[in-house]
Amino acid sequence: MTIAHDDIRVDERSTSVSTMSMAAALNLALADAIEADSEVVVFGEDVGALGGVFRITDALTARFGEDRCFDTPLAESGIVGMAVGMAMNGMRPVVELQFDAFALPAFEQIVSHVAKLGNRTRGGVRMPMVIRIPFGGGIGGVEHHCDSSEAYYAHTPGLTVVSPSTPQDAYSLLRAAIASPDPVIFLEPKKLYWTKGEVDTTVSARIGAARIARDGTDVTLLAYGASVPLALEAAEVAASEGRSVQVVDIRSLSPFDDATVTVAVRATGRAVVIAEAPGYASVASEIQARVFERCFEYLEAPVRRVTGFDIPYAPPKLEHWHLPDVDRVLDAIDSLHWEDSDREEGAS
Amino acid sequence: MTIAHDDIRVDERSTSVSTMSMAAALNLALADAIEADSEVVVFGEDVGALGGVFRITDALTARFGEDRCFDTPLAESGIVGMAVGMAMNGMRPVVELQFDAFALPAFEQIVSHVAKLGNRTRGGVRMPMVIRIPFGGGIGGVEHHCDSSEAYYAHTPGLTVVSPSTPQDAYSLLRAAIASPDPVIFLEPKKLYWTKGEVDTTVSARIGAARIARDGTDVTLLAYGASVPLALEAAEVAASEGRSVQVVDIRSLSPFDDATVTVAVRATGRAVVIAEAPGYASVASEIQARVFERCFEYLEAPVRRVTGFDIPYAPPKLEHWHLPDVDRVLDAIDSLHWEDSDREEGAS
Amino acid sequence: MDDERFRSPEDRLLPRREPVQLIDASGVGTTDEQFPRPDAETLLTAYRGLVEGRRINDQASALVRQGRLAVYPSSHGQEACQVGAALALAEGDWLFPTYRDSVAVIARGVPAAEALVLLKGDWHSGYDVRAHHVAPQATPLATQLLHAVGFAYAAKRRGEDTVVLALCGDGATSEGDFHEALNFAAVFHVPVVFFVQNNGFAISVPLSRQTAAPSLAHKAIGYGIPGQRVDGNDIAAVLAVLGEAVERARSGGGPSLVEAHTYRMQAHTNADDDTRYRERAEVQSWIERDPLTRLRAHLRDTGALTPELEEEYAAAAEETATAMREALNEDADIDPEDLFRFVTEARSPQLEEQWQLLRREIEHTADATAGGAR
Amino acid sequence: MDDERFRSPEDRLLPRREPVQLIDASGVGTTDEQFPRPDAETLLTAYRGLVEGRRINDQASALVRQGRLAVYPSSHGQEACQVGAALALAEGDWLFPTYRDSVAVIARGVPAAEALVLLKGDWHSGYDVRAHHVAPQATPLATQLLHAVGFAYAAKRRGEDTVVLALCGDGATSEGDFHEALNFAAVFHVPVVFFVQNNGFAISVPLSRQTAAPSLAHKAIGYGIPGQRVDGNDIAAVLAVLGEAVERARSGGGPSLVEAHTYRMQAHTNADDDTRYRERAEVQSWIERDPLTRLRAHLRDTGALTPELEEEYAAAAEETATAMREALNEDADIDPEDLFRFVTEARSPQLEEQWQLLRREIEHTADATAGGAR
Ligand SMILES: Cc1ncc(C[n+]2csc(CCOP(=O)(O)OP(=O)(O)O)c2C)c(N)n1
Ligand SMILES: Cc1ncc(C[n+]2csc(CCOP(=O)(O)OP(=O)(O)O)c2C)c(N)n1
Ligand SMILES: [Mg+2]
Ligand SMILES: [Mg+2]
Repeated sequence: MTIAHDDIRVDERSTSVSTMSMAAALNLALADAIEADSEVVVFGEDVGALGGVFRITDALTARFGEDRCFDTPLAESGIVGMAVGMAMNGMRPVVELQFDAFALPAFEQIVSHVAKLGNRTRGGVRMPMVIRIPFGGGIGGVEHHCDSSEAYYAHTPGLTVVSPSTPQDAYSLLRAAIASPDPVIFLEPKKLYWTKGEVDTTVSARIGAARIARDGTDVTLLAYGASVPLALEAAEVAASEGRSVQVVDIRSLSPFDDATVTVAVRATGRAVVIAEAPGYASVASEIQARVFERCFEYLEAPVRRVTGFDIPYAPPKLEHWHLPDVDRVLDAIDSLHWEDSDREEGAS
Repeated sequence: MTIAHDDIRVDERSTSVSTMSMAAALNLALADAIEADSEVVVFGEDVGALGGVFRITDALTARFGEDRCFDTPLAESGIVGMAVGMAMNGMRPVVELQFDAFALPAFEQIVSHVAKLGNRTRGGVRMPMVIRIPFGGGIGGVEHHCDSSEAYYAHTPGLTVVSPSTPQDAYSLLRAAIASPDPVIFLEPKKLYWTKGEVDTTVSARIGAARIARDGTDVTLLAYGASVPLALEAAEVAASEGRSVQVVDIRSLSPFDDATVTVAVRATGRAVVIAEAPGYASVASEIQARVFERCFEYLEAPVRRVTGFDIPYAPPKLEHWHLPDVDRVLDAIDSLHWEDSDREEGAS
Repeated sequence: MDDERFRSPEDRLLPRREPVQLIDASGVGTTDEQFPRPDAETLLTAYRGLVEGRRINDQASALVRQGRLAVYPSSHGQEACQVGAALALAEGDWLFPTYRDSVAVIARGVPAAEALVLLKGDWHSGYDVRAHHVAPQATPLATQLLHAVGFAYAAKRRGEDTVVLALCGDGATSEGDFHEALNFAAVFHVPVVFFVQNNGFAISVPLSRQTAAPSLAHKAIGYGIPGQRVDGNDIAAVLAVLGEAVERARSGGGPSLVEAHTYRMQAHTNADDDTRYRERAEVQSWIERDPLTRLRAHLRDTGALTPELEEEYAAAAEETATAMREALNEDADIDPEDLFRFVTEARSPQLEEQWQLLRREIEHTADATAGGAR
Repeated sequence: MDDERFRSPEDRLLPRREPVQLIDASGVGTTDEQFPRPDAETLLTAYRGLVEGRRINDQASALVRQGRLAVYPSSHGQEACQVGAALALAEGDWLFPTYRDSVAVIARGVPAAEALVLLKGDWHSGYDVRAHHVAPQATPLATQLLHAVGFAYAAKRRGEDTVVLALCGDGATSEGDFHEALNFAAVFHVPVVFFVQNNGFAISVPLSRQTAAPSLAHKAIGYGIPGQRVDGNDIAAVLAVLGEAVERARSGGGPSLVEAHTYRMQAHTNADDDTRYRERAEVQSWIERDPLTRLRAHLRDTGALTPELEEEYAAAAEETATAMREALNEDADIDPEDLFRFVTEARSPQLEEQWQLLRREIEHTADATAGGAR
């Protein structure tokens, strides 16, 4: 694999490991990036004095000044378009779009310029920028506050799309994203903002690499963002029922880590893809399709997916019906031709 | 299947059949729809006096007046947002967005409102509107003029997405789209605008139905838009090499005609999906994934896809390398485990 | 430099130097040759609305604390704009509100319990938009302004005399859709009144970060439509200015832009912490300009508002609040199949398949609950 | 009604009633206290640029007919704006042009052959943006205005005195991005000059369908920045007005908006048929206002332009045209691997896989061509 951003400054402080929420890890990553590179600036709606509606930019303005973290007028195309110009002129903008439905006004700028300017200029101009978007549901938010729009970005050539599922990855992937010469859509699973975990600031992440989140031999669950803890929970329940379930945290939605995923699924012969977004023409369907194609001879059963339904995101009182849950994942696992493998039945 | 719009006025004129280009068929469909329903209005950029940059709205203003076909200020979000309000107030707007990259400024309106208003109001307000978008390449257009953005729309719950590949379907599907109570993204393969064929204006189309474009028994090609004639051409060449190739014109990208496609692929046991758009997280990956899942026990080989590369659309001088072509489709067919079927090899 | 060189008939489009005010902060009426003060009866109706609006705001905020509403963006302090917007319209007219405008929606006749369905979390909108002539409350900022334009276009095309009043905040004026809406409205000369409640903040971002223009009303000039500033805490002025704008629209005079100067007295929503970005003293200073106390003083001074009437209004407001509480304390029975019912008019095979999956799960869960574990 | 009530210091933001003009259509110089006419030397340089610009436009149109360019949006008739934009900038300044602005790009120093790579179809942009301080020509309308703002922000932050001049057309002013760009520029007080070439049409749509405002320059008021109208066919006025705006920006005075009144003499592009939407008489009427003849008359009248100089300029323009022809008549050898080289800095495994697929196909085709059929 040729994508590597291992060049992140390694922090030598002895206190490099501590326990914190994903929100705090993201905040720390921003602060450390601002300190490390004078061209890194953070901006967007309410990221200044307020510290962002999720407090991811908490205290950055107070600590580093308006010059490093500031509020903009309320216009997402403006925010992203301005970032494009700044990146053209040597800066490394990190912008926050408040909720992922509110990234949509910036869609033209993202698709027509952020994703394409590097290619358009034959690399003459690169777009080292990060667009941070809190995504996903499960927080009881009203309409437009819980969408999962990763498919729009992952489908767009030129964009790198990543999503962390742990505080450690939140820190390390965000540092890697900011250090990347290419534009990164950084999707933050808002449901996990307050989940705590250890963060070692000296650990660097490589964009483009999936992570084996749990070992297992019978079936592989492929998930990202908020679906990773769900997959781990399902794996735990399945284990109690005697099944050994492997969990892969995709992390990098684009580029995709075919190597890791293919090896994993070939070993177990069964796979379920899990994601909150509507399944149709989605990242989940992509993963399903490529696993099918690359592991065809190794599959004991069709690859399944457990995704959000193909409906507008559910209102708070109904979202538990809409989102993938442990039972739905277990049902999908159960459907994977366990006793009488269909391949034996159907072949010859 | 429950989707049916068979209620289109059937034209009793004896001259209902004639030969015309797809562009003319679309123009005729618009004119007939304007005549049939006083609430149908056509608007967009340059659709009036000019008749559209592709002449699809040719002479509509002259014939029906400014009240039925008119130019707007140059703002795509404005065009779609205005159409939303008109639809709320009982009209049936048919808007043209000039090229599909120029539909992107309207993306928020399309995703947050066009697709969702019916659901938001529990059906109290419906969105009977059509958004016409010339899409796809192969015309030597410069950047931003040849994209295939269907994945963005097909992934969005609430949107109906269709694309014709013949003048007949152009006419019938556009009439059905305008008659639909739901919002339809109508993707016109610009490469086929000038391709001629017979059009019978009394033929009505049902949205949601695929079409068997060619019978065959060895392998099924699944295609839509400009990829359909390509698939037919490849089938012809393959036939000369002794392979019987079936071609399915998907037509309705969302909702998808699982019934027709599943029956077709189960019968041949082999399938290749063809589309111009970048393949990653695309409609092609969706089709590939669902065919895999639904036809798993019937497949003699992995389902393949032949799509555009995951790159920004190529400049004119290089687009022939980028677009799916007959050879690439034939290579994909060749790769489908013909001699020593893997199922026989790999099983037991 | 000769100032006259910069003047032309078109310059009449300029808004006034100061917001229109007809009753000052202490309740004293002022005179204005262009905008006569509404009569006592109208002002009493307005006052009644303000009392109810304030009660609704405070009741809703309480319901959030009690966990009965998911979130509430209060218009406490902006009630003159809310009630003014509703009262300025005739029955056949339409209102296009935002998430902040529940009081306007209710003042327009939508039952509070229905207006609050969105914020309660039962569904994305809870009232019959056609029955009340009120569009669903919009969340994506400024997007609804374009819907208002299209709606008005359709009405005008049919020869109806419907006027559409579209609401948005100061922050929303920065969005591209604001620009496109005002421009389309002007070019197509449709009967829309754009009413901006400039409450000083977009969540935490102050107006100074939103615009460098002398006022938001000045934006009208760029579209060739009239713009006006009004004291948004003076409902007399709001009614007069909106009234004129609505009349102009109704009589074929086209769209206009009205900017109300008001203040968001509470945090953006209950989820917000406004101590992070504004001084208490600033908030305090606006108490003096409260829309209720001002009108109350005026109506008591002029003798129109009797203690009996005050009691009556308070009782009516209390009734509304009680009805709200009762309605919101009930848990609505929401059918999960609704998730699939309204996505499109006809249900696709895919959605039917997905519903069947969910239905089986629900049945299974019910069985499991009845019979034991998974 | 008291007009003074509508006046305030902020009203100084109003543009003039008439576009600034320093040389009239017949070549006669007029005086203006605010904008002195550039000196003869500057005007000679400008004239030289106009002659070259016209030649480039006409040569490019011919190359389209000969199939050497895929498409050409000509700025024939708008050369005063094109050349004026380039001349108004200092070397360190930046230009953000559109598809229409090839002449401005070339006038800024980009070799014609490189400027035309986009329209030839070899790649999406053909020049070194950093070397020439010219952003890639933008196709999606108004989007580049925001890039200009961000670019200027970065320059200002570093304490550089760079000014950014961003071009767009009349049609583009209707886009949301136009609004957001001007507003961001004003709020962040960045050194950007927005230069709108109002050529009367957006493809087929006339200005009257684009705005109901008295002028496009009036839009500046809504952002609190200066707006000015200028006769876009009078390069003396263009240079004076842009010069002032650039100077203001450079000295920390913030952004401004300049609207040039000009006319698109040819169809939108060669692919367009303008007989469908405008009268020949209208087009004819603008010939009298041609930017070249006017300046030529003026410079000959004042004696600055000698027959020798005229010949020299014509020869220089001819040289440029010849170079263009030669460069464009050559077929560039384009490496298909370029499709994968620049998508991201490091090539993803997926793109590498896809390139290998294409590479094998190309080799196979080469073999087949060498050895026989498939
Ligand atoms: C397009 C979009 N971007 C961001 C948001 C998130 N958001 C909700 S309210 C708000 C502030 C709006 O301020 P303003 O327009 O002044 O209205 P107010 O809330 O003050 O009434 C923001 C940023 C949104 N709803 N829509
Ligand atoms: C966002 C977007 N929408 C539509 C188009 C298609 N288009 C290209 S040029 C043009 C007209 C532009 O008019 P104007 O801004 O006046 O510039 P001019 O061509 O007259 O120089 C249109 C509609 C586009 N390039 N970008
Ligand atoms: Mg506000
Ligand atoms: Mg123009």
